[in-house]
This record gives sequence, C-alpha cells and structure tokens, in this order.
Amino acid sequence: MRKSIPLRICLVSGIVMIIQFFIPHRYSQTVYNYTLDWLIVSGIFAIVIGLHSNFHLHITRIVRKRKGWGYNVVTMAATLSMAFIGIAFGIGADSLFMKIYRNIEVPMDATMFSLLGFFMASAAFRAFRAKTKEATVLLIVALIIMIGRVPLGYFLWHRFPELVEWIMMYPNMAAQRGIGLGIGLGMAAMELKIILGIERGWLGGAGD
Amino acid sequence: MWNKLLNLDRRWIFIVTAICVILPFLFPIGFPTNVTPPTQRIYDKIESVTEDGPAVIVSFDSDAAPLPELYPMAVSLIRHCFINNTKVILWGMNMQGVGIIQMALEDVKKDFPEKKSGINYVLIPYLPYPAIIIMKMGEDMHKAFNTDYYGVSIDSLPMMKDIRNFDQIALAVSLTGGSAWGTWVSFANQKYGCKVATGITAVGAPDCYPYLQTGQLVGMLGGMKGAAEYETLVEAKIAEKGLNFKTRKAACIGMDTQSVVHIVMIIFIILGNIAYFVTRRQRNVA
Amino acid sequence: MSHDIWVWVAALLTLCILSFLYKDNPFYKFAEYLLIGVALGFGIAIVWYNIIIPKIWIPLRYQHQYHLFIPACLGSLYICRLFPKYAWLSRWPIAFSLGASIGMSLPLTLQAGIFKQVQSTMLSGFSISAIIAFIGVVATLIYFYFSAEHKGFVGGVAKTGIWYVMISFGAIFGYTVMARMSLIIGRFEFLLHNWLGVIK
Amino acid sequence: MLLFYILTQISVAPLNIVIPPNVISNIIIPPSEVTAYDNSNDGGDRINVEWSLSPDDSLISGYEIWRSEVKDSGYYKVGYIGRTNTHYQDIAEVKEGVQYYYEVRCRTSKYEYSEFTAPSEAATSSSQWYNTYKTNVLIGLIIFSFVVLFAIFQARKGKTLFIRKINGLDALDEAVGRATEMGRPVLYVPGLGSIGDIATIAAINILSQVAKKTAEYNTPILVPNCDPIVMSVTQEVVKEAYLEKGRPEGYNPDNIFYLVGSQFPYAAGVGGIMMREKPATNLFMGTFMAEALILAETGNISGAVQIAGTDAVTQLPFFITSCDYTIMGEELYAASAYLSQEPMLVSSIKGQDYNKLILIFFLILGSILGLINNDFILNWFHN
Repeated sequence: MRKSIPLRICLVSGIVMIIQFFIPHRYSQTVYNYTLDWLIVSGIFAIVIGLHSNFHLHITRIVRKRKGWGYNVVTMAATLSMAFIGIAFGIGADSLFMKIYRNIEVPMDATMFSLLGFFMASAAFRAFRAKTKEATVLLIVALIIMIGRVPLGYFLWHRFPELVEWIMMYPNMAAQRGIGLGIGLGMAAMELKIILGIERGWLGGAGD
Repeated sequence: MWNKLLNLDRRWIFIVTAICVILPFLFPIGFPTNVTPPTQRIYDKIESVTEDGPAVIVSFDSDAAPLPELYPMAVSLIRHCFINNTKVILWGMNMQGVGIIQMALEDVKKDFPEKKSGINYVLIPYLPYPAIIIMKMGEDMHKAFNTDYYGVSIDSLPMMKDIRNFDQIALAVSLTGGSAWGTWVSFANQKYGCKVATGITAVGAPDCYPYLQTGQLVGMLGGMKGAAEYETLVEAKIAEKGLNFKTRKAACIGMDTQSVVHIVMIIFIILGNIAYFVTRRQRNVA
Repeated sequence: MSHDIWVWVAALLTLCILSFLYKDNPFYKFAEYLLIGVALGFGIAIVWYNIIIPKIWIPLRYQHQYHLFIPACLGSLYICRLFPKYAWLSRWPIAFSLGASIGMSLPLTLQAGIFKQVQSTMLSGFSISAIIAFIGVVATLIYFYFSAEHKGFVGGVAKTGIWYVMISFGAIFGYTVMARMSLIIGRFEFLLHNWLGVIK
Repeated sequence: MLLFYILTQISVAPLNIVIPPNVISNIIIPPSEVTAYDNSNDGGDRINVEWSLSPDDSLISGYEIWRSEVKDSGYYKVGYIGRTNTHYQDIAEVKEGVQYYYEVRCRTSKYEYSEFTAPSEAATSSSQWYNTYKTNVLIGLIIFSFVVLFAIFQARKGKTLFIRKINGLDALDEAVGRATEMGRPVLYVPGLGSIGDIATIAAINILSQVAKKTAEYNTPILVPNCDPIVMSVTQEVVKEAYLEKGRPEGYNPDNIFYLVGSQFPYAAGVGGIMMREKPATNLFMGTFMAEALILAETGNISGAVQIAGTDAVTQLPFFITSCDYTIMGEELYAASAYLSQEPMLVSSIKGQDYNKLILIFFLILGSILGLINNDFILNWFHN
C-alpha cells in the first residue's frame, strides 16, 4: 500500500500524459492545462522541505556550537534578512533587495566560478599530459580551438576561425550527436521503466 | 631542473595568470573580431523582423555565475532590438535570471529613455517549471503569465494585444550556462515551431552544434567570443544608423585578454608536457 | 576609484573569495557562507511574489479556481517528509509530478532528441562534410555498443568512433578553457573598471 | 493582509496609454483573396486564415485580422501579423462548431489602415481525436518500448547477457595490485552526486567490486564522501565486500567518511588526503563537476595511478588528459552492469543496444535511399 499507491499514481499520470500527446481534442487539452497548473501548485510545497532541511542544518550547528558555528550564524542571518527585505519592501528594480542581489550575490557568485580559471591554469601546467595517442589528439585539437576562437587566431591566419567552425560543425557535431543519441535512448528507457514501475529508485528514503 | 619546475608551488602559476589577465586591460592590443556564421544568423534573423512585426524573446536562463560571457550578449541583443524598434519580451527561466535581464534592460535603457514597458518591451516575472511555462506560452501567452514583472496585467499591455503565442514570435534567444536551450528546442521549437537560438557559455557551445546543423537552433553565440562578435555587429549597425551612443564593448575588450591568456595556457600545456616527458625519460634511464 | 558604497562592498567580497587562492582562510569562509544565505533569502522572496501570490492566492481568492485545492492538498503531503512516521505519504505528490512530467517528456524526447537527429544525419545529397559527419555518428554509436567485442570490422568502426569522440573532447577542452578564463576576465574587469577605475 | 491587498490592487491597475486614431489611408491597397479553413489535428479552437499580399506590402508594417459570426457586420480584431506573411492562425477563443467570417486589412507603423478586404467564406472549427502528424512518433514509441521490455524480460528469465570488455576495467585489478605492492592505500572518490544520480549508483556498484579486491589483497581503501546519504551506502557496501571475502577485521569504518558538502572545500579536502596519505591508486567514479581537474591535478602531482569514470561529458576531456584510464559516459553504466551482473542494469544496457542497432539500420537505409533520391525514410523521420 505504501508503495503500490504511488506506483499507480505515477503509472496513471504518466500514461494519461503520453496518450494526451497524440490527442489534439479539446478535452485532451483541458486535461493538459489542468495538469500544468496542478504541477505548479503542488510543486510549491516541495520548496518547504528544502527550506526546512537548510534551516535545520544551520540551526543544529549553531545550537550545538559545532566548530565554525559562527559561519552558520552568518548564513542564517543573511537568509532571514534577505527574505524579510524582499517581502516587506518589495523587489522592484530600485529596491534595496535588488541592490543587495546585484552587489553582493552576483559578484560573489561570479568570483566563486572564476577560481576555476586559476585552477585550470595550474592543471594545464601540471596535469594535462599527452600520455596516450587519444590524449594527444585531444590536446592538439584543444590547442587549435584555443587559438582559433580568439581574435589572435584570425590575426595569425584569417581562415583559422573557419577551420575551427568546420571542426565544430562536422567531426565534433557527429560525435556529440552519437553520444547524444545514446543518452537520449538511455533517458527514454529510464523514463519508460519509471512509468511502468520497474525502476523504483525514486521511492527510496521514506521508509517501507 | 625540470623536476623542480614540475613541483613549482601553484600559487606562482596563479600569479602569472593574474598578471596576464591584467596587462592587456592596461595596454590594449585591439585585435579585430571576425564574425562566425552562427552569430551572423541570429543577427540576420533579428534584422529580418519588420518594424511592428513579430517580437523577439530574450530569456536569461542562468544564474549569475557565467555573467562575463552572457551579460554582454543580453545587452547587445536588447540594444539591437531597440535600435530596430523591434518588440522584446524579456524573461528568465530561473529567479536570478530575471533579475539579471532586468539589470541589462536598465543598462540599455540609459541610451533609449523613450522605450516604455508594455509598448516596446515586456519583462516577465519568474515562474516555476520553465518547461511548463514555455508550453503554456505556445498555447496562449496571456494565460501563461497573469502579469508582467511590475504587476501590470498582461491583457492591458498594448504590445501584448497582438502577441498571443509563438506565431507572433520571430525568435527566442535563450542565454544559458547549461542546457536550458534544450528545453526551448523541445518545447518551443519542436512542439510549436518557434525559432530558437541560444547564447551559451563556451563550455556548453560544443553540445549545440548538432542542433545548429538540424536548424532546431537558428544560431548560437558561443562564449565571450560570440558576445564580442555580436557587439561588433551591433556597433556597425549603430554607426550605420548614425546614432551616437557611448557603448562600452565589454566582451570585445575582454577578447584581447582572452587571446593573451590562451597563449599562456598553451605555453603551460607545452612546457608541462616537455617537463613530464623529460623527467620520465630521466627516471627510465636511471 | 568608485564613490559608490555598493561597488566597494562587491569589490571587498570579491577579494575575500579570491583570497582562497592563497589558502583557505576566515575571509573566504565568511564570504562563502554569506553567499549561501543571500541566495536562499533571495529565492524565498522571489517565490513569495512570483508563485505564492499570483499562482495560489489570487486564483483561489479572486478567481474562484477551487480545483486548485486538489493539487494544494496533494502538495501539502510533501510536508509529511518531516515526520518519519508519515514520510511515505510524501511519495504521492512525487509520484504525480514524476509521472506527469515524464509522460509529457517521453514522446518529446523521442521526437526532438532522436527522430530529428537521426533524420538530419541521413544523407540526402553528396557532400564530403556530410559524409564525414555521417560516418562519425555511426562510428560513435558503434563505440558505445556493448553487445559485441571490439574485434574485426566492429573493432575498426569503434576505433574510428573513438577518434571522433577525442576530437569532440578536444573541442570541449578548448571551449572550457575559454569559458573559465572569461570568468577571471570578468572579475578583473570589475575590479579595474568599476571599482578602481584604472581602465576605461 | 494589507500586503496582499496592495499587491492585488497593483496587479489590476490599467496602464494609461493613448491609442492612436483610426486613420484610413486610401493610398494603400488592401490584400485580396481571403480564405479561411479549419485547422486539422487540433482541439477545434483554431482557424487558418490566408490572403494574398497587398501590392503595397513593402510600405506597411503588417496585417490585421478581423472576424465576425455574421458575414456583413460585427467584425472585431482578433490578431495581427507582420508584413510578408500570408497566413495567420486564429486562436482567439474560437468556439467549436461556430461559423466565422474573416476580413483582413493593412496597417502601417503610423497606424494608418487600408480598406478591409471582402469577407471570406464561412469557416467552422472541429476537434480531432487523433493527431495524424504524430503517427511516426507513436510507432517509434511502440517499437522502442517493446525492445526495452523484451530486454528486461530476457534478463529476468536469468539469461546471461554478454557485455564487451571495457578499457580501464582490467586496469582496476592491476591498480589495486600496485597499491598492495607499494604498501599504500587505494583512494576511491565517489564524486559530488546524490544517491538519485545514475552515475553515483554505478559508482557504488563499482566500489563494491573494488572493495572485494582490496579485501582480498588486504590493502586499505579510503572513501571520502560529499553526501551523507551516499556515505551511509558506501560504508554498507564496503563492509559487505569485506564480509563476503571473509575479512571483516580488515574493514575500518573510519576510512569511509563524510568530508564536506560543498564543491571546492571537498576538492581541497580530497587533495589534502592525496598529499598526506600518498595513495598509490586514485579512482574517481561518479558525478563530477568543475572540481574534476583539481582532483586529477593533485593526484598527478602525488604520482598515483589514476582511473576515472564519469558520465559528465564536459569533464571527460580533463580526466582523459590527466588520468591513466578513463571510462567514458555510457561505459560507466555498462561497467557497473558488467561488474555487478545486476539484471536491472544489464537489461538496461541491452535495451539501449538493441535500439541503437535499429537506429543505425535506419540511418544507413535512409542514407542509401537518400543518395538515390528516395526520401521515403527521411520524410518518415520528419516531424
């Protein structure tokens, strides 16, 4: 019962939507539109769970005074004040909320990712090796692309960008498509198995 | 010696990289930017839109992390539409994206104070389940969004009177750091025949080529280079129209640096490999 | 140098995060946790304005769309997750959203991800580049075919496939380097242009 | 409550916009030959309207489409489309079974209009129960499902199914052996994924096999985790492997631990382990993101043998250039099926393989026919 009802809900809603795909009739469209609305409304409650687990994590650390709990205070304070500022004073273009977003969240987020560029430079020197024939081809193509995709490449040889476009459009495209078809088949197979209740991994984590 | 080089503290490499990024900013080289076909196709598609014709959707489907690549694209695309008097619908598939596209809009509006929300552009608020929203847009945009970003009912916006679904959309451009363009392709293009293009971070660009070849993607702006190409095209358009904007070509400036940094990366890779093979031989001999 | 206090805040936080390159330190940790908190708070306010009010409150209060009570009840079962005894009830809304979204996407996956791609690979006229691409697609598919040993003809085709894959990975490599470097460029541009104003 | 009230008030406040006057320009020639007909394969809510371009098409900005339920009067605007178009699909609350008449006129950018065309003949929309355009997808779906279910059925019957040798799998044995010889531990990194990721499940399957080998050779295995749930599973898996090999005393739960939940600190932490413990073999299996190159780089410096496996295509190039062996994409799933012989996993690989063969067959057939100018297969795949 604890597993059979969700499996049936999944089966029925999945099959209904697949059949709906092939039926253009008005009634079928109504079913479709209602389903879309229902998905949005029911999905909102999942956010509550996400919030709870976040708050829970930080509060436990603060209450138990775990090592570095001061940082958890920073997180909690930031979350609560940001949410309060947004809900109480609005989120318009010139609001304090958007100012904080633009000047605190955006730059930090971008900087976090920019660290990767530095790590890439260090890995370029210390790790990327042409150990095998395959790796050699890979590196050579990479070097061609790296020169051809910057203005310097065009400056060195004006057909460099064309060469890069050709590599991207044919050999690269072919491999991407081959890999993509494989992934598409794999995904579709997984989806089919979930609808039919053969794959039940998603039921996990809530007891039997 | 090679051994010592290989075991160099990586903080030295960080410093070298940082210097190579800063120097071209201070002493610009000014390499010319060439335009590749996937960029040109987006430009041409927007050029082909007649005044008062269909609208263009610019959707910022990413968070703030890939901003240096995607933001100049958003600015140039909106600017291009405003120059041509093309109607624009601005959206974002996630919460942050909507905030960013609004930033871009405010930036461009400094040059176009006469552009009005509801007449020249519409900013759509964030809504959950982007795939579902795109499908609803295909049926009826007025039902997909109740109000615009500023809380005004969509039905009351003059610009939206003539825009019901994707039939009145010339092109939807998805700016993304991930696979959001795929959602546009499956739902907007495949289901409703809307023309879709993408502006994507360089990481994601190779994945787009199969879809460019099929035409499921009309065009693509690939990374900062793509952004620089579009900036160049729009700049030429501004010159052609005799407009007087002091546009800052952020991506074009960045491309000088990009050239230098790529050279440094190539040198690192080659040096590293030489060091590796030399030390390996030494070890084998010993 | 900028006179905007916000630019200073952004610049100092940027430097806090960059300090991680030297080594992990309290400034970095502070910025990291601040980022997590701000992002979460941002999400809460956005959900409030863009979902809860227009998608639940207004339809129920003013437009009398009472059918929305059904998904609202179903969705509220998610909260059962928090009570181990009733956690199993949270599977109902999951089952609905999983089933319905898979049902919508499965035919589309076949249509856009497979049919269209297969169709575009088929040769309909003679062109060297198209043939190179065609061979590449088939060879890559064969490489990822696991039901036959890579020997003889199949082995040869699979070998061709792997070269195509490596070229493609080379492209990904090059493009990824470019993307990561763009991020550094973006940050330095901010520091030098918006904050210090040493470049135009 | 007040806030709610204000918000709902904002959302209905109308914009003050001046609607331009209705100027009729006699110079612009209207379009001609307006026809309207029901759109097929729909829910009875669409009517197609077609016309011939106005000779002044280049002067105008577009066409307005007006509609009425009676032929001679009562027309109201239902849509607008830019110039050069000769087709519009009316979706403005079209009711099934109602007769509609259409008229079209030109509009300029200054809101000047041409005269209306003569009304079209009546068009009535109707609903359909089957979309004939989607027959190919339906057939494809049936064939695809049949093949997948067939493979599952075969695996359930207990038939052993063949999976080819995968490069890097044989090296696993060798790599563990090398660690034993050198008297150093094996490091197994299961990546950033949660238990819901297929790659993580595959990684856990592979870990189970690796742990059996380390149990046999009596070599310590270190598993730093990034997700607490994955950690509990990896502990379980390693423990079982040691029990199965009759070496429960060799299992040390402290070696399978939770490191930290976020990306960069996790990479830094794993790097620290590599430099301190100097494992002879590093295995990276599962979901990896941008931290992949940090891990592989540090491992390279420490001189370990490295084997990586992931389905994250964007990270594969970095593993290929910095590891000794790399298990790529679908190979990872196949590897875990191959090592575990779990029927669900094996049947999944088989189902995909059969479908791949079918695709290749159609690709080749379609191309041969295409080259001799027969587009039958090509068009069949068209949608």
